[in-house]
Amino acid sequence: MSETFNSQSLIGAIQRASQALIDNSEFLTSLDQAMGDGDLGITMGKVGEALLVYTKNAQPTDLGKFLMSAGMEANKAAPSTMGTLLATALMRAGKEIAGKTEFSSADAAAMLHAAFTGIQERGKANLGDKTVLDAIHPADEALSAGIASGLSLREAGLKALQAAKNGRDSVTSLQNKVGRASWLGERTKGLPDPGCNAFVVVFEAIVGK
Amino acid sequence: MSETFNSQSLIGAIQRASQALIDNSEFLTSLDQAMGDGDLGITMGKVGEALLVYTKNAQPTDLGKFLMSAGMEANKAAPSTMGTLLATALMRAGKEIAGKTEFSSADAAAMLHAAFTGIQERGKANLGDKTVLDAIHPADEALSAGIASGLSLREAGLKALQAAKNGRDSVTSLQNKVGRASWLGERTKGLPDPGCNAFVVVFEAIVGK
Amino acid sequence: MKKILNKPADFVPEMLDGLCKAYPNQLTYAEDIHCIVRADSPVKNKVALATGGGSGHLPVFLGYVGKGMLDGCAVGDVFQSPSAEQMLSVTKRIHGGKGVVYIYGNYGGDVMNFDMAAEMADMEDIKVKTVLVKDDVASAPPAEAGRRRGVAGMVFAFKVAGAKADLGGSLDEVVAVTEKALANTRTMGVALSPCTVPMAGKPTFTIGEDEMEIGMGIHGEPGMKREKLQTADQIAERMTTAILDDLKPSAGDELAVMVNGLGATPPEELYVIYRKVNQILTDKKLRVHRAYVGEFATSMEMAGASLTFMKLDAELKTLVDYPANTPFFKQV
Amino acid sequence: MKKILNKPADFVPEMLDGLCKAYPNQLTYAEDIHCIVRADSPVKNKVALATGGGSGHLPVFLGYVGKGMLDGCAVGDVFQSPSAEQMLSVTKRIHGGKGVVYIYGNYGGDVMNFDMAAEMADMEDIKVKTVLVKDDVASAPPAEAGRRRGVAGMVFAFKVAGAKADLGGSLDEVVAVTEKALANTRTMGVALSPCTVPMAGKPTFTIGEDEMEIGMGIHGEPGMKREKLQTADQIAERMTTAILDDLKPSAGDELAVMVNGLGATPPEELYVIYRKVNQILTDKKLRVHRAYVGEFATSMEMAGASLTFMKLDAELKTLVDYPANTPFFKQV
Ligand SMILES: Nc1ncnc2c1ncn2[C@@H]1O[C@H](COP(=O)(O)OP(=O)(O)O)[C@@H](O)[C@H]1O
Ligand SMILES: Nc1ncnc2c1ncn2[C@@H]1O[C@H](COP(=O)(O)OP(=O)(O)O)[C@@H](O)[C@H]1O
Ligand SMILES: [Mg+2]
Ligand SMILES: [Mg+2]
Ligand SMILES: [Mg+2]
Ligand SMILES: [Mg+2]
Repeated sequence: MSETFNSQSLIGAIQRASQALIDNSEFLTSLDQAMGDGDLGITMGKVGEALLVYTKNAQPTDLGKFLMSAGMEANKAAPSTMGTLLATALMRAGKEIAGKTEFSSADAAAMLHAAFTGIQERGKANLGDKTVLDAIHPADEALSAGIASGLSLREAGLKALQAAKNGRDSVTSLQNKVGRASWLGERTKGLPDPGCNAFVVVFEAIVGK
Repeated sequence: MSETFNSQSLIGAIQRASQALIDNSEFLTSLDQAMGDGDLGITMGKVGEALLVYTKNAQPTDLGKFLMSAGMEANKAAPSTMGTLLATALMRAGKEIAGKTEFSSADAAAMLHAAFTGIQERGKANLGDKTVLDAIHPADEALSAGIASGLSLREAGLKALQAAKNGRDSVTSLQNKVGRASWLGERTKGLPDPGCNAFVVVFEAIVGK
Repeated sequence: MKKILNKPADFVPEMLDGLCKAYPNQLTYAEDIHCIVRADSPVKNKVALATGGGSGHLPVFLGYVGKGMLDGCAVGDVFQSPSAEQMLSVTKRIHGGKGVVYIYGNYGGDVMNFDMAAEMADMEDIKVKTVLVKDDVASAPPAEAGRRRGVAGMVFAFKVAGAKADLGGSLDEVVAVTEKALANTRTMGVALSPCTVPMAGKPTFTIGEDEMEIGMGIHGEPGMKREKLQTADQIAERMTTAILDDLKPSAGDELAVMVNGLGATPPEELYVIYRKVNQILTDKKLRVHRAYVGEFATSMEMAGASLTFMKLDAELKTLVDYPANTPFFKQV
Repeated sequence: MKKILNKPADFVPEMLDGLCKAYPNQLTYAEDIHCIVRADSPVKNKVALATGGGSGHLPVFLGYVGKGMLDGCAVGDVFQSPSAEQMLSVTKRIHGGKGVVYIYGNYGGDVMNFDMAAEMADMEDIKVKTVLVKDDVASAPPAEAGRRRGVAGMVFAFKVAGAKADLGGSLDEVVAVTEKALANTRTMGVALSPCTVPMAGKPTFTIGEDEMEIGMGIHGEPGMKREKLQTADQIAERMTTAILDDLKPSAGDELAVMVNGLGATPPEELYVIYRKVNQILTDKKLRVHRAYVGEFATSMEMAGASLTFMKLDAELKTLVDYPANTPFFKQV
């Protein structure tokens, strides 16, 4: 028995994620202030606003194209590191459902995987470098495994969310190896990674608690 | 019976005046801060230091030349408005006793008058513009009158000092009409004029209390 | 820190509008997409040079668009990368048939967006090559020099690349000489006070009245260490030593030297620094071929300064000396 | 405000030393007497132009010594006049046989010292004429314009006089055209924060976090009034109106416009101001012949800006457009 999801599910997910980014703006900024340039809340908020505008009254037929354009909007709204990675993720996820009007749980898992791969290719970071990859990668694996083992998207999603949180927390003690935070060197040990937290915010909003 | 004064009297007067300028540095600065650029104490202090160096171990023969060079030193040390006026005063006073090895009370009166005239010519201010002229002019008149009426230089000097103080106080309620303070317009009414006070400091040190 | 502003959100577009109105014969401003290009773009048969980055660093980046330096610039929000779309737009506007070189600072957002733009340009058959500026010795040890951020040294890269392109160099030649210039360029800076991003409304960091941050980045990224404020000579010596230890020039070498003010520090103080730098170099038998002292890469009203050396060979000397004429950088 | 300093008393000589080491081919520094003159002084058969004034205003004063502008400058301590002896020394070093023009700001100490220097030069048979800069409309009402202080407008005077002298103008011609330029020049400024004179060690004045001073002078002389900080557009309008009310140009007139930063205010903010100034002028059918935006006359790290207009005729336009090449001012 395979679930399917329509454009309204997709739009709803984007809108929940967008709202969550806006609502967590101060939280994300405070994390980025501790080890970066303190803009993460502002940029993620801008992406959220842009996607709320973009999805308002949208009636997409080609969900793939719809997601790819969402990526372009996100990039325009906030071409920061996380903004650009998020844009890349949206575009790559869109490619997975190009031409489709609805998508399956397997599609959803493929989309998250494509998002992960896209972020890895665009940012050229390695796992353990303490970037958003360290949250999205375990989520990707958990979601694929869950769907493969027959779980519903919601059940698998909740497992993936837990994996994302674990991934996020597992790198806190490490030193940031790439990006702006890397210039802080040792001082980043013990500080939560802002990008990992941004991913958890987005993913939790999509999956629900 | 006419008094005469030798080079040691002249050097002593310069040194007392110099020390007084140094000692009153903060006081003069505070007055200049209220209506000017707050440098008067610094510049007058520099003039004082320079003249102490200049007069140390000096054994002048031509007192006129000695005073003129003192003026050049003062100008080099602090070419501010008051510094330059003081330099001009020293040079003009020097001219009055050019070639002399000692000087009389009448010479002293002529020197103060020449200083007044020099300051007026150099600064082109009018009486009542609320400048140093309004302290030095009554002092000049009182000194000349006192000497003419047979007073000793000390007695006439004390009268002239009182006249300088009265002159200084009489312009406090007025508005500064020239120089930096004039840009403040109405706001200068009621504030004591820094230049008048500088003259009183110098003159009191020369005459004694 | 107080600012002369209208609505913070309008800061960048208003700044761009004013700037292009001030130099209508030199610059063209594509309003919709926040791109600045030379008024005579595209210059035919010249390799075109593009840069881009966040606002708040004037003259970096767009101040170097003009004859003898850059052809175009994609302008981001304050301290924010411009988008790939903006960069692509600049690329298309300036391409004169001989390819385009992207020269910009090594910041994650900028790199990703320029990479995306290069991929898109490639699809439109425009040849794009990239040279990344990574001159800040304070941002990573020599072994990890690839991680270093790009600061004031990028101005030397713009100068050299611009001259080479103006002299008719090919795409590969321009890239090669710019890479050579950057391989010989190092920067180190100190910050004394923060700046305020208009949209954020509060200072980027706080620092004690008697402290300075050694090696701070131009967006307020923390540096190597925070210390008691030192004298001008000590600061100059500190920066000079850090750069020389990394650049390792030999006695007799000639340098281009830049003492750069971060914003609030007056030129007078920069010359006091230059005096000591010059003394140290003279002692070490290093010769200053050309000195640049002033504001070249700023962080709005941040107080502080950076020092950049570029070791020169005959070719780089010619290119450094070549004339340039942009609204912010003129050399006769 | 923190400063990058060694001993405060050495600030000016160290600054001068560094500056002249940075531009050895352009400037010569007479160390004993704190004079800066063109390296090729005296320029034979050219009217020589001298200025002078306190330090702390770079590029004013000495930054404008160079081809197409000034021949020499007497340098005072921070915010202090140089001495008559220094001015005389500059006069003698730059005199090329056609006389010397003194162009400087209307400040008591400077006027008296330059007057003394002129008297001494006269005794040495050097013809000296003086043009005083009194462009600050905020410092006195029109009826007492003779009392006004000289601020950023002096840069236009240097530009015009320098071009005329370079073109071979006689002493009287240079004086006449400089006076014409200044009769058509007005400036108005606002300050947002004070600066600190190194020897004093504390700010020149205090001002609230939400206040600005309208019409403040470049040494921190109080202005016309202290007010709540306004928006960039309001400030621009304020300054523009004050100048236009005084200058009274007619529709169709052409202007040279300068938006000058006082030190800490970033160029970005100056362009936001220029944008509005340009709008107002366009609305009033006044045309901007040339715009200068940047730091031209500063008060060390003071935050704020000034606006200067010079109304142009055909002759002034030619002279404004004439090339110049000094360490701080280059026009191609
Ligand atoms: N190369 C990279 N690949 C993947 N993620 C990255 C990379 N560089 C940085 N990040 C993530 O981006 C986060 C910071 O995002 P953001 O504030 O947008 O960066 P910036 O302000 O430097 O552009 C970091 O916490 C990290 O998780
Ligand atoms: N033209 C003038 N003639 C005579 N005295 C003057 C003149 N202008 C100013 N002064 C006097 O100078 C005093 C200020 O001296 P100073 O602080 O040296 O001036 P500044 O700092 O403006 O050079 C004033 O209080 C006034 O008495
Ligand atoms: Mg960030
Ligand atoms: Mg950022
Ligand atoms: Mg004063
Ligand atoms: Mg003064």
